[in-house]
Amino acid sequence: MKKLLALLLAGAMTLSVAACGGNEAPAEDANAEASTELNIYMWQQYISDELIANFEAENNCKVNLSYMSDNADAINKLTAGGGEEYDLIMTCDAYMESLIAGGYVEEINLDNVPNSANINDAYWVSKGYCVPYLMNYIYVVYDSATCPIEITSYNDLLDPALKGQISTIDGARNLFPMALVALGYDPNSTNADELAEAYDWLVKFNENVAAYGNAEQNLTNGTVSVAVTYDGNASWAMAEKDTIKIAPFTDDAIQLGMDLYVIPKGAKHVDLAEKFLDYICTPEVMAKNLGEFPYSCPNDAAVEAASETYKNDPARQFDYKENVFFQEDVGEALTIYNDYYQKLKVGE
Amino acid sequence: MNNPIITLEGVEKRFGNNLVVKNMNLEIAEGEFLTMLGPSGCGKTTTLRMIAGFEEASAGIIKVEGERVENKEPFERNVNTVFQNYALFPHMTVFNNIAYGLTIKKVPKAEINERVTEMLKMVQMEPYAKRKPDELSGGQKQRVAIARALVNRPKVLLLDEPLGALDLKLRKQMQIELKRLQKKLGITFIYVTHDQEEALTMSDRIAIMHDGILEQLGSPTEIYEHPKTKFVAGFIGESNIFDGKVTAVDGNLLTVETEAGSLQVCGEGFAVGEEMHVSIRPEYLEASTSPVAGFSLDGKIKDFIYQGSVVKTTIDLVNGQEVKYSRFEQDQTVSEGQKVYVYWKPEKAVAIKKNEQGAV
Amino acid sequence: MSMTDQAAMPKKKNLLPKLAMAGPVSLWMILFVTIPLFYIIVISFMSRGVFGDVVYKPTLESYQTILDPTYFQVILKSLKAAGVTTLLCILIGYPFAYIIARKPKDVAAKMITLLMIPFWTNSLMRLNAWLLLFQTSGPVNNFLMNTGLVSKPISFIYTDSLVMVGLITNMLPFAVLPLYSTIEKLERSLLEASADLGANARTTFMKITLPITFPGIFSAIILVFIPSLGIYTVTDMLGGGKVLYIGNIIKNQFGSIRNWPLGAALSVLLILVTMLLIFIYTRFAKIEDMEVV
Amino acid sequence: MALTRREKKERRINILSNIYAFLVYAVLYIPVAVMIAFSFNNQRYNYYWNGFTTQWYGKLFSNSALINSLWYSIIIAILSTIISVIIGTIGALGLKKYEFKGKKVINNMLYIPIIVPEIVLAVALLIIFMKVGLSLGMGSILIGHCTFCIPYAVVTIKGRISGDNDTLEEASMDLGANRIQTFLRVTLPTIFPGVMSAAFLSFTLSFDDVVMSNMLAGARQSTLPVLILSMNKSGITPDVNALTTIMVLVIVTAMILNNIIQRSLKKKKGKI
Repeated sequence: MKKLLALLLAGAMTLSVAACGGNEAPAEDANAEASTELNIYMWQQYISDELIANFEAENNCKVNLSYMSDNADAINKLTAGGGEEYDLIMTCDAYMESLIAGGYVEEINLDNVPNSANINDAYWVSKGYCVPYLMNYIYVVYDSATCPIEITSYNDLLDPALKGQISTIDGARNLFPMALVALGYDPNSTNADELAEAYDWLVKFNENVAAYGNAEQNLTNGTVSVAVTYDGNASWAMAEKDTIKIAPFTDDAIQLGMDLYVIPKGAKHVDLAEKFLDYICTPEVMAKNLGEFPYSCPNDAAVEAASETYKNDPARQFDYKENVFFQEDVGEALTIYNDYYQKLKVGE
Repeated sequence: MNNPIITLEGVEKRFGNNLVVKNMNLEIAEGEFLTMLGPSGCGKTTTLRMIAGFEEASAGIIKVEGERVENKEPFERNVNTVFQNYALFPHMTVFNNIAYGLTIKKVPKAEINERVTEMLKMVQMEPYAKRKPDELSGGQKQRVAIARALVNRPKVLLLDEPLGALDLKLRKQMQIELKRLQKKLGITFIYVTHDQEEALTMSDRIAIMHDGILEQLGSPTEIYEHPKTKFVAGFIGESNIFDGKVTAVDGNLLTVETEAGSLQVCGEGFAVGEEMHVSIRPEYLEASTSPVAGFSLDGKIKDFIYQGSVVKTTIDLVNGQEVKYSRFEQDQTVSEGQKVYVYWKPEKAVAIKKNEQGAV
Repeated sequence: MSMTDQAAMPKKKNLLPKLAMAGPVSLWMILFVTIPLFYIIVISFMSRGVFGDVVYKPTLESYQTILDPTYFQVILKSLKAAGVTTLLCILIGYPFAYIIARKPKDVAAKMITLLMIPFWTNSLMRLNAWLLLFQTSGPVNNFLMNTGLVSKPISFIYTDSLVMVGLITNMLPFAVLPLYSTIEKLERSLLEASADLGANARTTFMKITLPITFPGIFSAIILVFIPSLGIYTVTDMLGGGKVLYIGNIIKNQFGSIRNWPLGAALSVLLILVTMLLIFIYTRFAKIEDMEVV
Repeated sequence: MALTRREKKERRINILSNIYAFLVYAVLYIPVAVMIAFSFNNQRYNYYWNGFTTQWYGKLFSNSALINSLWYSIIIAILSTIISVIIGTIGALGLKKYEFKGKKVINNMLYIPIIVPEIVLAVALLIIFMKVGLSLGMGSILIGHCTFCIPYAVVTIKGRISGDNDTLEEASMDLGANRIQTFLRVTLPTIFPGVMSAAFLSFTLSFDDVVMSNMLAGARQSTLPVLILSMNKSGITPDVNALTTIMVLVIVTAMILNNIIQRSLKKKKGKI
């Protein structure tokens, strides 16, 4: 029955696929000669159009960018044979271990990416399987003109005075660590009881949240006075409005997320992918990119080459930069995270 | 018939459990104007559609020019149809409508032009060649529909109540035009109508259908003067019909006992004691205020109906049956309520067998 | 040739055009509507794997989850929102459709076109425009502040009310179009006859206009209620990720949360609600009568 | 001229109803106006109004992701329109003309995509595609779009097939045209207005679709609405407003042109 169904569907598919011509299948002979096409899956608003255009011109190729809306999307792509469709996929440090174990990513020959030497080894997990791109602190910023209280810890975010005053990033693995740290637990806890407590914490937090996402806009136009967001977004907001400040956290650790590129298993344009990685690791190129996307960067040479504006960006001038934690693989506990996250979003 | 152009042998049509055409046998001669006449639902249109190929015969054989066509598609048959609602293609001009059949047959352009123009001339529609059907009157549409069929020079033209949608005056005019056209072209016309007057005016022969059965086939005079079934007698023209039983046979003179009284009629092949019908046209019916020789039925004048060319007089017979007789002028000798004796010349009445059906 | 041969031949002849014409659409509907919907029912009774995959082990877990009060609340909330949207769309749309239908034909055609133009622009951008309009330093708040009507900006955005505004403005034409086409068919002579028989305007409306245009009202209900029940874009755009309806929940099961059986079960529930509605609808009118365009 | 009481009342009702209609239109057009206005906003994101600029109209064309997604949407809309209209036209004729077993079932099945929330259908298709191992991409989006376009096409076209159609087809075959010639020369032209409105409807549905596309798109290339939806979290940039403004302009121009052409055609016809 299943076979018959597949056959029928396949028949109908050929009909519609044939109609859309060669658009669907990438060139099969890609490995033989230099690739002319590079397919990248990453976050939106995260790389300079100009950078891409220059790369296309230099290598006489076409770069197809497509965007994810959640870290889970990238993992879905990678575990579902992403090499069919993509040559580079952006993911984060937390998943590297299991991705390598599962054989979902290609080993990268760093000899072909000489500029990767510019990257600070301290930020380089799973070297040989990925190339770090940008990183970002997830911290709390506030508008000093309108924020009614002083915020020095996550628990301050539960203050009833902030009702409807917070714009926060979204996602189970971004929200729960905050709660866990606030409660004094491991931010990557897999303990069901701890997660239950974290859920209760987040329910209270949720009451103060005006919106998930859009932190930059909401902060800038005055919809909210507090935001949990990335340093890059904070930078833009600060540039618009100089009353926006970083919350002076005293003890609580903040999350440092690392966004990196991997080459999915079976990628078709590895040569071009490596060229691209090398290109973005070039200090001048990355420096220019940082001018447009002012996030923290693990590429020391690029930071050195970056503009004064970038170097003096108030969004990165805070003193608890060392007090950070990283997202780690939580294995099967992810289900617990997801269930509570779901409940959090459903409950009113 | 030597060389019938259309032959129907035992043709039947069934829709579900409904037999709408029953055991139809019919031969139509080349150049003939044959009308299929009958009330709505009698199967006449279905028969026509089977000849055209729009309906498949459930049983039987249909031949065109001696060749069997039951399994041929409509476009493979050399017959053309003029539809009841004209069925002109709304998106084409009059010219293109007429040229359609020729275009399909890939006739050379010049010839198409010539033949269509000729047709337009024939149906007097030349000035309207560039119009669309919705810019034409009913009569004009009709002409285009006829021209569109005739331009293909079919052996047989099938016409399905082509004049049904026209007003009376135009209909009469078109009847004459059609008849002339048919004579001139010598094409076989099979004409379907429920209008008996139209049938009598135009046809060489009339096939009268009723409940899927061919009741009688004959010339207009035969049909009118010698109806073979009670239905035909009642359907064509007006008739006074009596049901009765033969009580005496004297040569071809029958004496028939009916509820209205004893009467006489000429007819052959009847036996004493046989049940039968007697039909007499109003114009042959006579009424007298005084007793007459031979037979007569007692009646009473009910009323007079003035109908322009004729005046109809209604008479109540003793059993309550109404009979009519018509004259060009009102009969001044009688008045309403007066007792009269009704009679006729036996040879003017028609003797009809009971249960006579499918006479052909 | 025997009679049976003849009976058999025409049938064969007719099969090909029948198959060629009704075949593709039938096949498409079976392959891409019936089979997938059946499969979704199957999936809803299966278990969820750790990484969001479907494990083919029958369970009622997903349905038990739905019965959890929080989910139940979301479903009720979605039903309520869709219901209010439908009601308002019809209350606003009926007089509007009536006004259009009473205009001369060419004016009415222009008014309908005018109604449709916004809907040929991207719906998400129109939703986003509401956000721009009502946000804290947006034009509306600026106006209110500048004229001194309010001293502090009003928080319009990320609220249920703004979601409702988005829903209504996005759904209104789906109510107006079927209403217009039934009202337009309403013979003026019927209204005149009613007035002639001594009925006042209100009685005429209640006794003649409303009952005759009932099919249009029901089409409008179907065409507004069902999409509003399943839609998640409006809440996504205007709800700030805080206002969630059943559509969002289903979408999330197949996206970030990855619980396909639960998503399937919620879909089945949505189908059941829809079917119930259609059942009620068919009590009043034949489904074929539904005015779609 | 003095007005009677009744005329006065009618006039008052007329004015009130015009005001009402105007208000409804205003509510529908406000978002469009705001959307257009903010395409001239001099700001990286549309946080608030920050002065007039036309820079976004220039920058628009260097935003390859945006332009690509627009083309992708257009191609998908055209292809799904073609497929839906072909299948829909043939299907509508077949369902109207022929009697066969299961016709009622198919007729009812056609209403499912219309009455079932789109998300359910999208989910169902996603599951079945995954099951048979079809990779998501243009093919899957096309199937999804056609699945909801075909029923609308069938319903629209079926409504335009009048009782006359059968006779016209018979007339054509009677004049020697076979089934295919008849279809192309008679059937299709007579139902053409229906086919056109079905095409129009399919294009609109497909071009603006988010739910189905979002579920079935391979992430390799997204349609414009899906791109806009994904931008929502980070913020929609004014160049998207610029793009939609251009689209509005194109649509309105096309409508006006269409109107002018129709009117001149009518005039020409009237002269003959």
